[in-house]
Order: sequence, then structure tokens, then C-alpha cells
Amino acid sequence: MSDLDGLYQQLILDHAKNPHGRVPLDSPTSQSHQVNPTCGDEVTLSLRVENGVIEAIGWEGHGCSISQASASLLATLVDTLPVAEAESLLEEFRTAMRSRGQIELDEDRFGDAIALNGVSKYVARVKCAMLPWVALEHAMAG
Amino acid sequence: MSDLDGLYQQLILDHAKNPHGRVPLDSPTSQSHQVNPTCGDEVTLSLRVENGVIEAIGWEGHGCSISQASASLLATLVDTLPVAEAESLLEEFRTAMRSRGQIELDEDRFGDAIALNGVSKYVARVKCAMLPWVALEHAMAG
Amino acid sequence: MQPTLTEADVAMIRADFPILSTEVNGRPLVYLDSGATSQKPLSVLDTERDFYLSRNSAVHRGAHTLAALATEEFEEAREKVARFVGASADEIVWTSNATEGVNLVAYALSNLPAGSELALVPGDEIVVTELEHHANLIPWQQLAQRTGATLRFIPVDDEGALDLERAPITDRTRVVAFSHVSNVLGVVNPVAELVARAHAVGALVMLDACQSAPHLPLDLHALDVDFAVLSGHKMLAPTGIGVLYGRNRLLNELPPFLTGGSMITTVTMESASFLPAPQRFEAGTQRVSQAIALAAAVDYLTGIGMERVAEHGSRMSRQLIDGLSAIDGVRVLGARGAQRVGLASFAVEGIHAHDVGQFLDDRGIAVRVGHHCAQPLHRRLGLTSTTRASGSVYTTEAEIDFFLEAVADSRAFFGVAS
Amino acid sequence: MQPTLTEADVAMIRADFPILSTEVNGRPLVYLDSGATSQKPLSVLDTERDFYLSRNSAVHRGAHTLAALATEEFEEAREKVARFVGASADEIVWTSNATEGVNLVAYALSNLPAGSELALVPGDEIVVTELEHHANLIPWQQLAQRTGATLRFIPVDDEGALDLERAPITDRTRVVAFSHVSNVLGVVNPVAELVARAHAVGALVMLDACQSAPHLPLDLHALDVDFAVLSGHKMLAPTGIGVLYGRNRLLNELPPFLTGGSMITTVTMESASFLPAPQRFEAGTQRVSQAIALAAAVDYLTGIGMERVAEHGSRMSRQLIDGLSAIDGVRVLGARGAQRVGLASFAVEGIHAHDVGQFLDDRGIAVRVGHHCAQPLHRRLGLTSTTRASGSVYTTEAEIDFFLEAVADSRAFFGVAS
Ligand SMILES: Cc1ncc(COP(=O)(O)O)c(C=O)c1O
Ligand SMILES: Cc1ncc(COP(=O)(O)O)c(C=O)c1O
Repeated sequence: MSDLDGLYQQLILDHAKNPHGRVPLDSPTSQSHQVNPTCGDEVTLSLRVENGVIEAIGWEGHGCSISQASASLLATLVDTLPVAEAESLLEEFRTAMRSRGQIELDEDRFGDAIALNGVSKYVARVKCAMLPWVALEHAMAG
Repeated sequence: MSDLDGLYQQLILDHAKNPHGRVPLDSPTSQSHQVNPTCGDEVTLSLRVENGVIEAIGWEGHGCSISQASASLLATLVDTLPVAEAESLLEEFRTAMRSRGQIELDEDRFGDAIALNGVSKYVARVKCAMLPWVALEHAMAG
Repeated sequence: MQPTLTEADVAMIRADFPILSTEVNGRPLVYLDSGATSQKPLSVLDTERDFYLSRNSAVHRGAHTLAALATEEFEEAREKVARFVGASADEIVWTSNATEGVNLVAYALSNLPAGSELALVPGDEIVVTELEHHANLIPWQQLAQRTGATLRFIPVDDEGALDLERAPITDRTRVVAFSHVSNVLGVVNPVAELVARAHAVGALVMLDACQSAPHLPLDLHALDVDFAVLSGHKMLAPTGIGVLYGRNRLLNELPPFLTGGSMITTVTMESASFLPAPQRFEAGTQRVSQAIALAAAVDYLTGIGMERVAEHGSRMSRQLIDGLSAIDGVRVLGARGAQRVGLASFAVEGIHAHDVGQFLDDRGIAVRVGHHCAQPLHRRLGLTSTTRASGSVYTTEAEIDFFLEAVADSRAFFGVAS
Repeated sequence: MQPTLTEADVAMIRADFPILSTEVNGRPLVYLDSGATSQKPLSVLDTERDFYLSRNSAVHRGAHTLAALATEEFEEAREKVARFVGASADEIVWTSNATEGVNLVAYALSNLPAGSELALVPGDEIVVTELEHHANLIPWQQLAQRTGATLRFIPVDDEGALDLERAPITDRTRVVAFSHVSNVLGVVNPVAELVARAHAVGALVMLDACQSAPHLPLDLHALDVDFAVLSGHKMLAPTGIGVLYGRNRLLNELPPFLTGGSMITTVTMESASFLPAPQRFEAGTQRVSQAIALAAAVDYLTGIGMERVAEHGSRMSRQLIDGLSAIDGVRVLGARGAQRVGLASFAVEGIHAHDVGQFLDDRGIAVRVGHHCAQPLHRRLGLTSTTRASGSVYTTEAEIDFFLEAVADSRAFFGVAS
């Protein structure tokens, strides 16, 4: 598999085309809007958190296939998770993405999202994969 | 004669020490104050012009031996000259100074002031020799 | 001299740019991001290095031999650059880049004492265009904020062409700021008409020449603009050096922007008086080696001949526009038939620009993706980001062909080819 | 590592600076004008050239491989420089020079919306010292003018020492700006005491570190200043690059200064929103190669060891002060016994500084003559211009001896020796 194929695995392209959770959320308890200043890509991520648990998640926005797939995979991953657990996933995700291909995502914890492993070698694209996660971070924080 | 001796001829050092015309002028008809911004040297040159003739000249200020000698030699040169003639001396002086040693001052017209010929090879010092002449130019213009 | 750059000419030029013979991702580098920053010829690098190896010292401050030599070379650089843009040396102010040049004028205008002829007041208007680079937009928004003036703009139509009929240039207009060549569309704007309309109402003209100076013969006196800016790094010179042109009379009417050493006559603890232009605007130790290197870049371009550079650019532009337009699902930005330099932005239906760029990068092709610092234009054209290919004197026809083929192939890779 | 630089060490260092082996006026160059601008080691020149030969491209704007590499190197340079001055990377803003850094803070302060906590209003005071370089004086005069605040100053005594007893630091003081080391006296100012007094009244501190950064270990967090500026060209780096340090929290409270590309999040025709610091203050294409070269200069200095650099400077200072004081008719500026770097200014009775400099130049010795951009200090000391000798890591004891001898000889030449 070439590097490019590693970056754009079929699963990524599929999620980018048919993303999960790309819906406005009724009565969110918190929300965050993030922009990638270089390309203007945006994501608005909404959470409904009840008793420390993410009861519902929804996002809107536009961007490259990496950021769209990342948002889609994020939505499947953290839906119904306790906030504390989502926070720990976020930290692991950030560490892996910044590792320049040195650290891989744990398949047991990240499932399909390990398809994003290819991104961390592309320093300029890490921001794309992180965009929805940064929105999640801000939404969880308040 | 070394270059340095050419620059600092005895006549220059003498004029710098005992300058001519370094006196305030009673009832001048025009005046100009010039500063060399690099070193802070200053000259204030005053003229009494009557019927197109420089009837009297005086200057005050402080500076390096080149600027002081130049002011002193200028004062002896243009005193009692018609303004038009002083202007043409000024142009010749400027041309020689900017010539990087290529053009010398005409001894018939400049007399002792040809001792300043050495300056034109020292690009950074041309400003010093020109300072009183620029003051003369402004004083004659207004 | 032939009127065009032949393949052999370009090959000789490329030998002066060693980076063009390197590989990226195991593929020969195809550098099509010259609109962002150009590569530099050896003569430019050598000039700068040689300065440091034999003449480096402070300019306009020293009286010793090296300082005199450095000052001379620095001022000769100013004269050379002045000639290159059709101006005189006392109209050339060194800046870090074009951005600083625009900011300098905007701040100097708001530093004018109240009541000055050139000062802006509420009710006055500043006019820009909807296709400006942020560098020629935000400083004017900020000036409007500082002075209470109003910012208005010349809109573009659906194709991206300036709609001069709707240009809000009126008796209230005090400044008209626009780019000579759009960094997104590559299209040459109607300078003469805009200058005439601005001057008819007594407004000052600021020309952003960033994308014209590297590609077209430039004669600022003939264009009759009041101010102009450009960036050295886009025209074969190093980063960190730019030029502000201003009519001498205007520069001398403006108060300083940055203040400090080397721009003063007399300083007390209470106040300072300032030198005439250009020194008035050059506070502190200047970008000496970079200015000298910019003069070397200008020599290099002049050596090729700006007429030939322009012809080469217009041929690249045709190849880019024709080639891209021939690919299914590709939308090329900008009006057809306009005069252009060798730069084109485009959108591939169904593929985000970042993904197009990544695909090209895998083949060694460097292009720019994003909004290219022109968000309002992108928004107006209904896009968030596009891909931009931009060439220079060292760009070959074969490179552009290779690029066009890769753009076509990206559609299959991302599954959008029919 | 030895605590001092031996003769052999300095000889090895000199081999890295080819210009030091050239001749001027047929004499070996003795470069004693490092306080104006230093010479550059080959490693700095090589780093910059290598960047252009293999990685040059636009940073923070491109997604292609070269752009990613260049961005990384540029940000690594920021981290390296941050470590060198005892700061964190997000507190380091690139500027052209120290002058721009001071202006940046002064303009950002006056760009604050009315009512902001940090905004200055009439009645507020800005305090500088009487020995400041114009770069750390005039921008504050201008800020006072723009805001209606009052500029006050800490006077110096007859020897040139700061008279802290008369420091007008009061409850009205909002900013205290002063130099770490005077560029005329070479004396290290009492930073800790001034910072304590400024912070006791809630004032911000701006430290001008131009003449300390090349010569002393610098730890801005330990010094507890709020802002600091320095110029690369004085510390073995190229021209065109400088640094503004600001406490991260403060930088993020300030509005932008220069505006344009690469410092925004969202831009419409009406308004713009801005990135956090440091990007907020870095509008337009940055001095990429110069920043990377500054990091190489910092590596070079760190390689020698700043403790040894400082020790070398203080030895030079003793040799200069003792040697000059021993010459009849020579007045050395600055208080005796103060801590100094290797820089001294002096006046020779009966000989104008320009003439002293010219005489030295004839022997290949490059010194600075004039007011060194510190007119108020010169006026206070009853002088218009002085001669300044300033060394660096490459300056030898023999060079300073040769210089001292020439100063003594100048008295006979100009007929003032008794
Ligand atoms: C103490 C001091 N402050 C400020 C400056 C200004 O530095 P620059 O001209 O590089 O902006 C200098 C040097 O010129 C200096 O010595
Ligand atoms: C048209 C135009 N204007 C202004 C700029 C700003 O130039 P710089 O970033 O060098 O200041 C650019 C390039 O970025 C440009 O293409």
C-alpha cells in the first residue's frame, strides 16, 4: 500500500462521502465552532451531555475528506460515552496524530477510526483530522 | 602623502582650529540651520544679501575638522560674491565632492579650499564637507 | 534576443535553481507554488553571501570603510529596484513584505494630525475590491475603524470579474486600493481605468503589485499610482524584504509609521524631528543583505528581459486554463479571455482542494490549496477553498502537462470520475 | 569546558568568520563595531543557503511536502530561540528588528478599544530612561501623543549612571521601558530593581535586550519582564530578523498591530477575526530563512556557551576601560566599577569623534562614531558625538591593544598630544 493509499483508505473515503452524525442536534447542552484558518474548513459540533454522559452528538460543517471522515468516526466513537472517557480518547488521539507515524491508535479502543493512522505522517494534515476533536474538546469543556 | 594626510592637510587642521567667519551675524537677511543626523553635527549659517550680493556671512556650530574647515573656507570664498556666482561655486563644489576623487576643485576659483579635494574619496565624509554648503544653499534660496 | 523563452532557455534558467533538481516523495519536484513564494537563483544567494563574507556592516550609521561600502551598495540596490519598477530612488521605502507596506500607509494616514489635507474623517470612504488579498483589505478595515471612515468595495461578478459599473467611487472616496493582478484569478485588473476614476475624485491609489512585479514589466510612473507595494520573496529574492513605492511628494507629507534610530534629525526626551522620505519610514537597522539580494533578483529578471518573462507567463496561463478546462468536473476561476499571468485556481467537483493537493504532492507536485488569503472572493464564488497552480520563469511546459495529467487522475482516485 | 575563551579558542572562532581575515585600506580588518551589527559565522550563512537550496517554500500556508518541512523548521527555530532567552515558543513573535518590536507593543496598546484594562489614557504615565536608544524612546513619545499619556524619564547622573532615587515610577505609571545594557555605556542596568518597582505599581515592563542578548545568558522568565525585544543582526544572525517576547497572557490580550494574511481566522469584507499569539502579530509572509538563520546563530552561541561569552565580554571591557583611561585626554563614558559588556564609548579631548574614527579606519580599525542613536544621553553628558569600540566572541586581546595604541597615536596626528 502506497503512503497515499494508506492516507486515503477506502473507509476514510466512505465516511467522507456518507458521514455519520452530520445532523443538527436538538437542544444541545454545549457546542463548539472551529475553523482551520489555512483552508477555511469549519466544523460545528454539538453535544447533549446529561449526568456526565454524552447522550447525543451532532455536527455540521465542510472540509476535506480527512476532516469529514474524522468527524464521522468521532461521532460513532463518543456517542453514549461518559465525558471522562471521551476525554481520554481525545488525549490518545492527539498523541497518535502528533507522533509522525510513531504511535498507532489502539484498535480495541478506536475501532474503524484506526483508518486515520495514516494521517500522522502528514504533518500538514494532522490539523484536518484534529479539527472535530478540538471542537469536541471545547464542547466538553463547556 | 598617504590618503589620510591628503584628507587632513595642515591647512584643513588649521582652519578647523582657527576658523574664519565663525561669528554671529548682525541683522542677517537669511539663515539656515543644518544637522548631520548621523553624528549630530550642526551649522547655522547667516547671510546678509543686498542687491544680489552676499555682503556679509557668519556661521556658528560644531563638528569634525572637515565640516569646520569647510565652513571656514566657504566663508572666505563667498564673502562679497554675487549670489549667482556663489551658486555656481556651490554646484562645482558638490560635483567635485561627489566624484570619488575623479574631479578636482579648480584652484583658480577655489583657492585654499582645494585642500578639501581629499574628501571626495571618503564617501562617508562628503556629508561633512557639504554641511555648510547645504546651509549656504538654503540660506541663498530663502 | 528571441521574444520568447525557448525550452533551452528555460533549461538554462533551471540550472540556476538547484532546488528544482531535487526530489520530493521520491518524485522530481514540480514546483507550482511560485505565487506563494518563488525559488531563488544562485546569483541571488551568492550576492547575499558575498556581502556577508566581505562587506557586512551597519549602513547609514558608520563612517568606517566597510560601513561606507555597505551603505553604497544598499543605496545602489534602492536605485536598481527603483528603475525596475519605474520610480526614482527617493520613492522606494524598504519593508519586510507587501503586507507591511500597506500597513505603513494605513498607519501613516491615521498618524496625520487632525485637519491635515490627507487625513481621513467620518464620512470619508476607502474603496477596495472584493477580490483583494487580505493584506490589501484588513489594514483598510482597521484604518476605517481608527478614523471613522467607511470601507466600501467594488464587487465581482459570478465569474470573478470586477464589476466596474458598481464601483462605489464617489466624491467621498479618499483612497482606492486594488491589486494589479489577483493572486487567485491571475487576471490583470484594469489599472488605467481605476486610476482615472480615483484621481477624478481626488482619491489616492494604492496598487498591490505583488503578483505583477514578478511577471510583467512594471512602470509605476506610467501607471500613475500614488502608492504601490510588492514582496521580494515572490520575485526570486529572499524572504524578509519588500518595497513600498510612494510619490515623493506624498511620502514627505506623511508622518512616520515606525520610529527609532536612523530616521531622525534631532531627538530630545520630549520630542523628535524626522528625516525626509525614504529614511523617515526606515526606522532601525535595515534589511541590508536582503535589499542587496533583491537588487540581484531584479538583475536576474532584467537579464532574462521582462517582456520575455511576461510572454512566458501568458503562454503558461493559456496552457493551464485550456488544460484544466478540458478536464471533466473542473471549474477554473476567473473570466475567460482576460489577460493573465501564469497562475490558475480551480475546483474539482466532489474533491476538496486539500485532497487534490495531497494527491498532487504524492507525485512531487507542489501547489497551494485553501483560500489563498482571499476569503471574501472565495465566498462570493461559492467556494471555501480551491487549488492553485502558479509558475515562474523556471516552469516548463512539460511540468504543466504532468500537473494537468495528475489533476485528471485525481478524479479516478477519489472516485468522482464518471 | 574551560570557563574562559582562550586565545586558541578565539582563533578557532575567527576561522568561522572569513570577513575577519580580509583587509581594509591595506591593513588587516579590526572589526570593533559589533555593537552596531555583528559579523556572521559560516554555519549561519550555510544554514540559510541550505534552506533555499532544498526546502524553501511558504510556511503556514501550504500543505505540500516542502511547505510542511519549511513550516516545521520555522517553528523549531522559534522554539530554539525561545529556549535561548528563557521563554516559551508561544511568547516569541518574529519582527524585523528590535525597533519594530517596541513599535509593535506601542501600537498594539493604542489599538486597544477604549476602556480596556491595558489601554492608556490622559493622566497615565510611561517611564523610560535618559540613556535609551532612540528605538526605545521615540515609539513611547509617539504612544504618549496618540493616547494623551505623559512620558517621563529616569535621569542619569554626570557619570551616566541611572539615578534611581529620582525614578518617576508612581501609581500613574503604566509602562516602564528600559535597556538591559546601554549601547553607549556598555553598562548592565539594574533590571531586578526596576522590574520590582514597576510591578509594585502595576506597570508593564519592556526590556530592550539588544545589547545583552549577544553577550549575556538571558532568562526572561527569571527577569520577570513583560515584554522584551532583540535584533538578530547584533547576535551573529542576518539582518531583517528580530524578536519580540511577550508574556503569553499579555500578548493574547493585545489586539493586532500589522494585519493581513496568515494572522486571521475568518475574514469578510466588513471585518476580520484574528488568531491567538504569536500568529496574531505575524501578518504576511514571514522572514522564514532569517528566522532559521537566527536559530543557527543561537546554536553557535550556545555551542560556545553563554557563560564563557559573558566572561570574554567582561575581560574585553576591562581591557578597553583600563586602556582608554590610561590615555591622556581621553574621557571614557559610564560609571567606574559597573558591570559591563565588551563595549566602551569615549571622547578624545580636542578631536572630533569623526576624526578619531577616520584615523582608526586608516589603520583598518572599524569603530562607530556619532551619537549612537542616543542623543539625549550624549546631550546630558555634554557631548555631541563619541567614538565607540565594541567587540564580540571573535575579538582578540591583540586587536584591542592595537586599537588602544591607535587612539593614543591619533592625538599626535591631530596635534593635541602635549
Ligand atoms: C540598546 C539598543 N536598542 C535598540 C537598538 C535598535 O536595534 P535595531 O536597529 O536592530 O532595531 C539598538 C541597536 O541599534 C541598541 O543598541
Ligand atoms: C496579491 C497579493 N497581495 C499581497 C500579498 C501579501 O504578500 P506578503 O505576504 O509577502 O506580505 C500576496 C501574497 O501573499 C499577494 O499575492
